[in-house]
Amino acid sequence: MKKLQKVAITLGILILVSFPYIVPNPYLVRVAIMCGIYMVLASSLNIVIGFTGMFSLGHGAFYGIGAYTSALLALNLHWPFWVTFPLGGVMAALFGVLIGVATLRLRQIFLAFTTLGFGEITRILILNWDSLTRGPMGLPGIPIPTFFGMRFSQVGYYYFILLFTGLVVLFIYRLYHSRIGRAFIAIREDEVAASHMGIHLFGYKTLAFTLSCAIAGLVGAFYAHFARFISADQFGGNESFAILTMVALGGTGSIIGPLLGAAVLIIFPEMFRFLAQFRMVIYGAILIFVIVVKPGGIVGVRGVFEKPVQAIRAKRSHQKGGH
Amino acid sequence: MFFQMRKVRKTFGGLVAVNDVDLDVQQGTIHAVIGPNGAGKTTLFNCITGLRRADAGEILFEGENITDLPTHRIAAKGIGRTFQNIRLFPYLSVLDNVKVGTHLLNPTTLWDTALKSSRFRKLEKEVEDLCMELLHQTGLSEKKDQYARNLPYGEQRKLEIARALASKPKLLLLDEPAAGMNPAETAELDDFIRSLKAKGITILLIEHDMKLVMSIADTISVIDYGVKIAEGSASEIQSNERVIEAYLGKRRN
Amino acid sequence: MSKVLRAILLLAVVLGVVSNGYAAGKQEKAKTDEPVYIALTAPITGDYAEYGNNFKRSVEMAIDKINASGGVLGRKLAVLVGDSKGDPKESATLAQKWTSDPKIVAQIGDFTSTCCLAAQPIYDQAGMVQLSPTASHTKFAQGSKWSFSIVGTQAGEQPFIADYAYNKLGFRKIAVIHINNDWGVDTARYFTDNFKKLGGTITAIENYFDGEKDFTAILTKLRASNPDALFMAAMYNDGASISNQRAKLGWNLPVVGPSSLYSEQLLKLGGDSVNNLYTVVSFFADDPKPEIRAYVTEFEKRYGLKPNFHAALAYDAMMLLADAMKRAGSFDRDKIREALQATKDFPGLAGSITFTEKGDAIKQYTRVMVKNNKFELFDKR
Amino acid sequence: MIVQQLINGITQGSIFALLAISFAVIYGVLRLVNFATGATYMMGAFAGWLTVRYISQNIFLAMLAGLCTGWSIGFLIEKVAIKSLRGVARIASLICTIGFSIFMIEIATVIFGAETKAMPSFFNEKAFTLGGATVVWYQLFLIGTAVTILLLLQILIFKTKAGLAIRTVSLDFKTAGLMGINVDRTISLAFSLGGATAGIAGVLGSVYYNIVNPTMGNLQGLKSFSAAVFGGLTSIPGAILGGYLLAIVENFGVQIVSGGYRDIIGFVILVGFLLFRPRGLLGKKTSL
Repeated sequence: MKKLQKVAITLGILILVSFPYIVPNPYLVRVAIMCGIYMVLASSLNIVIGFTGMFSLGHGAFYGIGAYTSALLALNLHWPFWVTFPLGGVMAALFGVLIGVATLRLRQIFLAFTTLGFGEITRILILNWDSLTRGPMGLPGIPIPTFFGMRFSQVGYYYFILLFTGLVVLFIYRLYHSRIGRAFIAIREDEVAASHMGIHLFGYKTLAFTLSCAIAGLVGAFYAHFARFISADQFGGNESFAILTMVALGGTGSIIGPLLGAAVLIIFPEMFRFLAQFRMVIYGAILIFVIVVKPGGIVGVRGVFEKPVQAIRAKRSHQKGGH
Repeated sequence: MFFQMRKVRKTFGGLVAVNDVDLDVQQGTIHAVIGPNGAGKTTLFNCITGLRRADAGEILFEGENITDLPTHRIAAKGIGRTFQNIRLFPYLSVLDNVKVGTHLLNPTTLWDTALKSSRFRKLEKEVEDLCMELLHQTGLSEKKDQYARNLPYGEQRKLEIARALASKPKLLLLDEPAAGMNPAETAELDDFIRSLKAKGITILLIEHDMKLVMSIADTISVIDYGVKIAEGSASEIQSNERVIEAYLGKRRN
Repeated sequence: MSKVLRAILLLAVVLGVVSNGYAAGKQEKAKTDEPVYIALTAPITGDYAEYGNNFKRSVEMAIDKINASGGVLGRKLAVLVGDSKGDPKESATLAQKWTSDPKIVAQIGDFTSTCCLAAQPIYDQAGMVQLSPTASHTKFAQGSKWSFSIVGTQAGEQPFIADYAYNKLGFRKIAVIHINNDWGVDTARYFTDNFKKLGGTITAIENYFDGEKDFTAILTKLRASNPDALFMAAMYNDGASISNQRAKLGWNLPVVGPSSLYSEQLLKLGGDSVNNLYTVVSFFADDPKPEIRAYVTEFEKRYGLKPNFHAALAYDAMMLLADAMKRAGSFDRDKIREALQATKDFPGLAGSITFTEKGDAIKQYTRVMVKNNKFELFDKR
Repeated sequence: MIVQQLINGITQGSIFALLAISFAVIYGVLRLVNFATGATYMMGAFAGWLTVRYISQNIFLAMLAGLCTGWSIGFLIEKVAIKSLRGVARIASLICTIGFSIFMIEIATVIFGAETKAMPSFFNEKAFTLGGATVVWYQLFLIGTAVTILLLLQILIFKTKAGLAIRTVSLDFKTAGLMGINVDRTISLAFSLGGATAGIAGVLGSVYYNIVNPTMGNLQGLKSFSAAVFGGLTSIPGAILGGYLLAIVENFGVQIVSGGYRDIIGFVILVGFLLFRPRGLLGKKTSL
C-alpha cells in the first residue's frame, strides 16, 4: 500500500512537471496556473477552517493585501519580485496577526462575521485610498518577474506556482503530522480538553490564522505579478466566498480536499463554457447538492462538519464560564 | 506542601458550589474526594485546572500560587486531568489523542516542522515511543489507528487517562474514572492507579465507586453542598457520622 | 519519500529554468472552406450581463450581415463567445484561450476596462488584436499596440460635454455625482477639469460604489450645494435610479451626462424623471441616416428591443474588424493589427473611427436631450 | 437638509429593518446566518414585478406575491438543506445558503434576463414638505407598512403559541424539544417567516427604487446583516432598531464625510460591534 502510494505520488508529480510539454497549450497551462493559485488559497484557508475549526469569511482580503503590497513595491520602488514576493506574505501575516488578536477571542461564528466585515473594509479602503492604490483605476503594468536576468514566460510561471503549491502542500502535510498541527486539530475537536493538554488556545489560534494569511499573501503576490493588473474587485467578498466554497466542497480538514475543491471549481466552469448562462446555475445546484449529501465535502474529515450541534452548544456553555 | 487549597469558594448565581474548601494533598498519595451528586466535586476540579475561576481563596501547587493562571499554564505546571463526561478528541486517532497529550514535553518549533529537521524527527520519534508505551500499558495499542469516538466507553476512559499521563503530570486529577466500568474493569483500574502511585504520581480522585475508593485512597475528603464535612483515612470516614448522615439524608430525598 | 519528492521538485526547477522562454500556440494556416473565427469576450452573466448580451446580439447580427454579403476575402466569419462574468480573471483566462487557438484571428471585448486591462498582457504577449468596444480607461489603449478601443476616451468626450453645458445650456454651477470605478472617476475628472477651464464652478462632487441602490443621501447632500445642473457620470441603469430618486426628493433641475446614458432603458426605468436630461451621442438610434435606420430596424426585429450606444459600438467593432481584414488582405493576426492601426474615417454607426497612434478612437458627438420621455436632437430644437 | 437626510434614512431603514428581521428570526432559532436573504429579497421583488406586469397594477397584490414567494423560498431552503444538516456544524448550512444564493441569482438571470426592469411607482405624489424636506406618499406607505409588519411579527412572537415555540427554541433547542415543542416545525416556520419578510421587503424596495434586477439583493443583504448585528442578532426589536439606525447613520455619514466611505460605515459598525459588544444594542447576553 505504502509503496503503491509512493509510485502514484511520483507518477503524479512527473505528470505535473512535464505538463507544459505534454499539453503545450497556453490556455490549458493558464488554467493549471489558476488551479495552483486557488489550491494554495484553499489549502491555506483550510488551516483555519479545517484544522483549527474557526470560520473565516475574509480570506480574499489577505490575498489582496499580499497582491497589493507586492505590486506597489514593484511599481513604486522597483524592487525585484524576489523581494516583494515574501514581503507580500509578511504584510498579509501582519494584518492576520492584527485581526487575529482582535477577534480570535470571539466565538466561532462571530469570527466569521468579523473577518467578513474586515474583508469588505479592506476592499473599500483600497478603492478609496487613491494616492496609494490608485483606487478604482487598479494597478496595471506590474512587472514580470525575472529569474537570473530572464523574464518569466508562461511556463516559468507554471513551474513557479507548481513548486510553490508543492511546498505549501508539503508544509501543510508536515504541519498536520506535527505537534503544532495536532494542537490545531485538538482545538477544533475540543477546546477545553485541548487547553488541559497545555495548549495555549489563543496562541495557537493566532498562529493558525497568521500562517493561513501569510500563505494567502504570498500567493497574492504571485498573482499580482502573474496577472500584471490588479484591482480591488478581484479580492472582494466574492473571492472569499469562492475560496471557502472550494474548501467546503473538496473536503474540510483533509489535505487533499481543498486541492480537489480548487481543481474542480476552476476546471469545471472552464469545461462547461458551452453551457453559457446555465453554467452558474448548475454551479449553485452542485454546491447545494454536495453539502447536503456529504456535509464534510467530497473527501473531508468527517469531524469538522459532522459534529452534532449539541456538542457545540455544550462547548459554548463551558466557554462562557471560562472567560 | 505539595498541593493546597485555601478557602476556595465558587458560586454560580446564588448557588454556592464550593464553599471555603481547604484541601491538602500529600505528595505520592492517592487522595479521594467523595460526596453525593451535585456536591461540587467537579467544580472543585474545574477550579484547580483553571476552567473555572475561583471567586475567593487560593490554590497552591508546589508552593506556587496557581489560582489565577490560565488552564494551559496550570497544565504546564504538571497537573493533568480526565473528565467526568469523557472529552477526547473524537475525530483524532487513538494514537494522536495521546500525542496531543505530549504537547508540553515537545519543544518542536514551526521552523523544525517546516524543514522536517533532524530535531523534529528525533522529537517525533520520542513522542511516538512514549505514546505507544502508554497505549501498551492501557491495552489500547492495537486500536491506535481508530478514531477515538469509535472506542467502547471503557476504553475511552482508559484512553483519557493515557492522554493525561502523556504529559508526565506530577498531579493527576481523575474525575470518576470508574464510571460505567464493570467490576472486572474496575479491578483493573484499581491496579493501574496503584501502579501510577508507585511511579510517584500523586493522584486526586473523584469517585462514586466506594469499593474502589476505600481500597486505594490514602486520604478521603467528603464534600456535601460545597462544604468539606470530613477528612481522613478510609476507616475514619466509614465511621464518621456526618458522612453517613449526608449520604443517607441524600438518599431519603 | 521526501528524497524522491525533493529530487522531483529540483527537476521541476531545472526544467522551469531551461524552458523559460519557450512559447507555444503559433498560428497555423487554416483551410479555406472553414470559417474565420473571431472571439467575443463579454459578461454574459453577472452584474454586467445586459451589456454583454447586447455585445453578443450586435456582433452576431454583424457577422450574419457580413456573411450574407459573401464574407471576407471569400471566407465566412464565425464568432466564439466567451462569458467573462465581468470578472477580470475570467477575462484573462479567456484571452489565453483565444490566443492559444490558432483558428481565432482577433478578439472583440471585453466590456469593462478592468477586464480589458487584466487580459491585455496576454493579448500583448501572444500578438492578437484586442478590440474593445467600450474600454475607456486611459491606460488601456496606451498599454499595448495590440489594444484598441472605439468608444472614445473621456479626454475626447468631456470637453465637448463641458462646452455643451457651459456655452449651449448656460450652466455655471454644476454638482457632480459619479460611480466610483475607473470609468466614473475618469469621466468626472475630465468633465470637472474642462468645465472649470471654461469658467464654471463645481459645487460638489460625490461618488457611489457599484451596486448601490439608494442615492437619496448623496442627492440631498449635493442639493445643498445649490447647483444649476447635475452632472451624472453613471451608466443608464444607475442614471435612471438617480433621476427617479431625485424626483422623489422634489429636486428638479437639468441633468448633464456622458454618452453612456443614451439608452432606451434610461427612458423606460426613469420615466418622467429623466426629462430635461442633456447628453451627447455618437450613435443616435433615431438618426434618419439609412445605415442607422437599417441597423435599428434589424436589431428590433431580431431581438425585440432598441439598440443602445453599447450595442452600436459592438456592431461597429465587428464591422471595423471585417473591414480591417479586407484591407489587410489576410487573416494574419499581425496584418490585421496593422490594418486596424491604419484605420482612417471608418464610417461606424457610432461615428467615424480614426485611431490615434495609441489605439484610441477619435469620435464626433451630437448633442441630444430627453424631452417627453424621448431622446431628441438638441440642435434641432 | 438634516430633516431630509433623516427621512431618507428612515425610508431606507424600513427596508433594512425588514431584512434584518429576516436574519434575526432565523438566527434566533438556529444560530444560522442565512446568506440567501439578499437573493430572497430579489426573488420577492421579481414576484411583485410579475404581478404588477401581468396580473394587476396593485401594490397589495404585489406584496402578497412577494410574501408568498419569500415564504416558499424560506420553506424550501429549510426543507432541502437545513433540515438534513441539522446535526451538523453550522458552517455546512452556511455554505448551503451561499449555494442557494448563487442558484437563485443565476436562475433569475436565466429566466428574466439580466436587464434591469422598471417597477412602477405607487403613491408617488408629494405628501408634504417638512423643514425643506420633501416627503412622498410612498415613503409614508413604506414606513407604515414596515412598522405594521414589525408589529404583526411582535404580536406573532409574543402573543401566539407559534411565537412562544420560536422563543423557546431560540432560548434552548434541547429543552424546547423536551417540553413538547415541535422543534422541526418551529425551525421551518422561522425560515418561512424570514423568507416572507425578505420577500415583502423585496417588493417594497423595488417599488421605492423603481427597479428590479437579479443582483439587486447582494449589497442590500450584506448591509442588512450588518444592521442585524448592530441591533442584536438574537433580538427582533434589536434588528429593527439596527436597520433604522444603520440607514440613518449611513445617510448622515454621506452628508458629513463622503459617499465613497458610505459602505465602510456599515462594516465598521459590524466589526466594531462584534469586537466590543457582540450581542448588539438589544441582544440578550445569555442567548448568544
